[in-house]
Amino acid sequence: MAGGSYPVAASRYRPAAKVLVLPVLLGAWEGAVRVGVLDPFYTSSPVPILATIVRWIATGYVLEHVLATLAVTLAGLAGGVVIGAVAGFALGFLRWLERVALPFLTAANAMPRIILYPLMVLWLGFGPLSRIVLVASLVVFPALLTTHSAIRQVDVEIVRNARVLGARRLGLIRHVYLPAVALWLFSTIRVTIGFALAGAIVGEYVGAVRGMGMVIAFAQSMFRAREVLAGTAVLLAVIWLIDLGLRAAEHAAARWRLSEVM
Amino acid sequence: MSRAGEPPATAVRAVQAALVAAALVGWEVGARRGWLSAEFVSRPTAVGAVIWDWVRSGYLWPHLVATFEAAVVGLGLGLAGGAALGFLVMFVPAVGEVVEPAMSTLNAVPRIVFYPLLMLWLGLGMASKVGLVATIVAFLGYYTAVGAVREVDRLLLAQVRILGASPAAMLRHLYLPATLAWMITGLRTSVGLAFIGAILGEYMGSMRGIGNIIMGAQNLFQTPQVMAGLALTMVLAAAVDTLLARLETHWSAWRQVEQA
Amino acid sequence: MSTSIAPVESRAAVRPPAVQAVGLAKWFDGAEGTVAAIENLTFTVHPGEFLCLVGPSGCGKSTLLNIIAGLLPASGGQLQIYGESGGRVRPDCIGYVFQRDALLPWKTALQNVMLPLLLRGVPMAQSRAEALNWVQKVGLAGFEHHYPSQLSGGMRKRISLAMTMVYRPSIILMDEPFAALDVQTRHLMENELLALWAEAGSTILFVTHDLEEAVALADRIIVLTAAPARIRADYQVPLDRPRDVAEIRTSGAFVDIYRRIWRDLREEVAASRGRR
Amino acid sequence: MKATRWACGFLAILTLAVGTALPATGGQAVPEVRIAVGPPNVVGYLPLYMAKGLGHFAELERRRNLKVTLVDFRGGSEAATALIGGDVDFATVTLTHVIKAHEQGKDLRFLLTFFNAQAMAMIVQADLRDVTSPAQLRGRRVGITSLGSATHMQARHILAAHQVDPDSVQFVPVGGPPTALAAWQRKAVDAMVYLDPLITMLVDGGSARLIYDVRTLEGTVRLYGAAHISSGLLTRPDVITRAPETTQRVVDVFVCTLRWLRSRRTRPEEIARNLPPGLDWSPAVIRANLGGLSADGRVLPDAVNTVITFLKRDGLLDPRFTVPVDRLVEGAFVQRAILGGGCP
Repeated sequence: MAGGSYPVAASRYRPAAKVLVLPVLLGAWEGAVRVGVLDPFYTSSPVPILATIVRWIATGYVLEHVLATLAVTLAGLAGGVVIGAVAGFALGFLRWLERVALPFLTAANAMPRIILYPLMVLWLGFGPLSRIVLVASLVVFPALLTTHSAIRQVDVEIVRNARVLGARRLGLIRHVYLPAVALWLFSTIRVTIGFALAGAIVGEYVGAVRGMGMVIAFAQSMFRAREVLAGTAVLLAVIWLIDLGLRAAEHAAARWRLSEVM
Repeated sequence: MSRAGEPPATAVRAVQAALVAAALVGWEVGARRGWLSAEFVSRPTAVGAVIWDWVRSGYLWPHLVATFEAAVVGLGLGLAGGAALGFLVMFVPAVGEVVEPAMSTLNAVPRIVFYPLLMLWLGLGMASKVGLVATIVAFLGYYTAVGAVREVDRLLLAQVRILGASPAAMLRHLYLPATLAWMITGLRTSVGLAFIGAILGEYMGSMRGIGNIIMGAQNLFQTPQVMAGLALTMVLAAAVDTLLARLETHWSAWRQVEQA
Repeated sequence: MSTSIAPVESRAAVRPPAVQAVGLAKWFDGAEGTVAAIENLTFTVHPGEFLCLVGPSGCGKSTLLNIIAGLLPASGGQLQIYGESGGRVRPDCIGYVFQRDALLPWKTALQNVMLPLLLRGVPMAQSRAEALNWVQKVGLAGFEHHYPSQLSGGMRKRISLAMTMVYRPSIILMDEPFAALDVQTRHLMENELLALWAEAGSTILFVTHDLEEAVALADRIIVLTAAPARIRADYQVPLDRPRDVAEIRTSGAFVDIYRRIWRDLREEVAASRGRR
Repeated sequence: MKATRWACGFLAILTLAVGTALPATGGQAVPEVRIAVGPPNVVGYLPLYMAKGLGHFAELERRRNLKVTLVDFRGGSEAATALIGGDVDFATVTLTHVIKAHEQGKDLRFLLTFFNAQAMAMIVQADLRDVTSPAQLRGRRVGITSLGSATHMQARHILAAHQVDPDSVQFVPVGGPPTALAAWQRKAVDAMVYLDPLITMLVDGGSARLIYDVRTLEGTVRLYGAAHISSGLLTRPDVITRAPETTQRVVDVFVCTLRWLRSRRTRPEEIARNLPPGLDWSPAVIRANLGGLSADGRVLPDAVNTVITFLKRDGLLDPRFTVPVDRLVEGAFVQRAILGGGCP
């Protein structure tokens, strides 16, 4: 009790309010369109959007495209995160590599990779592979920078103690750095999944036979706002599920950290 | 795992300069020899000629300013707006319970899909590009503010309450400086994002801007112009990043950076 | 057990007691069920008094201080500050010096000391002048513009002290403030505290596990039992003022008082260690 | 250290520029006419860029105090969306966009057409010796810009006209010109229906053979039995009612340009020379598309019906949807321009 804990106002949990918000928002949206405040040509409205989604599910049309986009997103995400983590480790350990490479990485991260997509198509063709590489190219930098800063922030004392206890490099990596980085990787994945999905969608915008990007691009060319938003809503639902899974996995993997915060 | 001393700055710069030179020469030779397909990557000499011509003729300035403006203003507004929402979520539990769970899902939504809507509401000029950039970087501002409030030292909180700080004073003297300190590190990673947002916004619909130049050049297979546009974006982003690096050392002088 | 009529009562006649606790209690419901920290604590602190609270570590001394400061709600019993009921933060009259120094890391030493004045709407120029005065008073002239990370532990503690004294709270709570300092710096700070206390005439509640420090500083010492904290004993310390904390330790009266109080404290320390 | 000082100097100048640029975009002294172009720099909008190259827009500003600003968009639907939303006053996209907008309840008017042809052509990989006409493309991979696009529909019409069931072919969306070139070089497609300058580039480059040309009037009529309409100038009805004389002046510029182009149809080099700076279409590209150009922008009613019937047949338009031609096309301004000699 020496330090003493200084309580902060505990947040009162009110399930009722939370459940109400979404229906209220959707109702307001529908009302605004009916009243004429919002132009359905652009925003459509919940009822036709829902009708479209139901129709898509009934005909199985959406499943094929969601799976295509998801496959590209997750494959690209995995590739990007692995490469990013390995490079991040290298950068974290080798002072020289870090000092030389860091400015180039930040500059490269500022380049819109979609402009180089034709080059990817030239080398990898129009299949999903070129879009996977596009997604990976978007994810690799955040993953690298996060892993790198995670290594730099591993508590100096922990490293010293481990070394005193005789941990050599491999031991250090396994017992000290990997657990610390694992936690950071989860948060990286949750942050970069947005970029990964955007990369897959934009890749499909440009030229794809399957994928939600193609569905949305086609809908936009037909001025069908309801289908554009229905496609986006489907993506939102998929993202929400993935995020839920990631959060659970993160919670499980970081038991030691959470208890300390509690 | 010997931690060699800090590599001397001059040596690092020399290696960097050598790498850049080697890359340019390699690119030039590769394109000439045909190893790299020149229709898609052009050649440094051609790209340099285009940039020089743009600078000399003054054609470049309005486009450069438009992209810089959209990126920097969008970055500022986005981070500030995101941080404000973060504070709101942390200080008003009712808002927090509703907004917090939605944030990570919203962050994964591809903004490009809503860009036509942004253009409708904010017009074709800089405003819609600023809006696009803001929506991309806002989440960094949000998570930084939430993290700053959640991770602030409970002891400092107690001290400031004892000294009689009102919530507003607490925000000004405790939470804002803490968020700013955290924000600086995140800021540098979001500079790249801001410029990509500006370029994509101009690529979708614009009157000027480097993205506008790239879109027009692509349809004419003018690859040197496309690569010139990309190179300028990277130079601009690197320049802003260098400025932020100097700001970071200045602003966080109080933070003692322990060497691992 | 008090051996003589301390001069303290005469000063108290005019104002209500600075701090009054009647049957104060505090328990925490942790994972393994409720843990009692404080049980049925009753005591009074008179304005201008230097009271030390001594007890084995982990007996709830800091919890008591947090309750008096209004940071922590009591679970039972009565608490009054100058006759008004406690339980809320009292920036108008209570200052608190923590064990870990709680300086805002992004503000310089001077800016930290100015903060309480700015929060009270004191104009900038006047705040700066007053804060500068206090920085010099705690012996840190020339370090005004240093950041906390650029100061030594002792210096940071001085700034914490200046930061608390600058707005002249009538009650100052101190939670083992000098525990982390080396002996020389500690004696220096203790003497400075006594000087500031004598000049300001404020009431000090000083928590420590070091009986020697308590006897050297206090007018009166309350010995707390092992957790849950109750009053074990209430001693007057009739050593005359002004004192030098290093010299006083050599006087016979000091050793006599110390031995008597130590008998009580020793049993409580043993009791708390046994149960740990 | 010198580099960082340079970087700060550079940024100081830029922030200065930001300060000065901001007010400039705000105050619009001269009344401005905004034309949405999507996608920019495509041969389908040759008359628009020709008008700019010949200085008609500059003249309009000088003589009529009317500043013309072009706003570029990634694609036709984005440009049309901007017109519908009111951010621009005119758009140079296609009649198909007008029809699709009407289907979604938005009223647009097609004022004049640039082409009576489709400004597209079908090519095949040079090394596919056995393919000399669209008829031999059964089961092959055919590149188009994107699913549901004009090139996609064109490909279906060409294949159908050559007794090839469009569904027996694998359509590969290749996107914009850069990705299309990449797809072609990588042989990701056997044939492709695309636009200039890529068609001329590949054919003249020897990597492609032309097997059906819809850029010429003859090729178009053979396919559709009548003229067809692709790109042109369109606007909103409220622009016509609110600013009829501005609309007339803009139409005048285009009719004058079309007539100028008509008079130079045998001299593509002269046309190429008058293109605005930076627009480097070769005389060959221009020559290939001159044939399909409209003489004076007049919209032929039966061409409108052709477009509608084919859209319905390709499943891009609800068969039950009907709209009177005069709600789609507003020909009066072209008529007045032709009578009035056209050039400002």
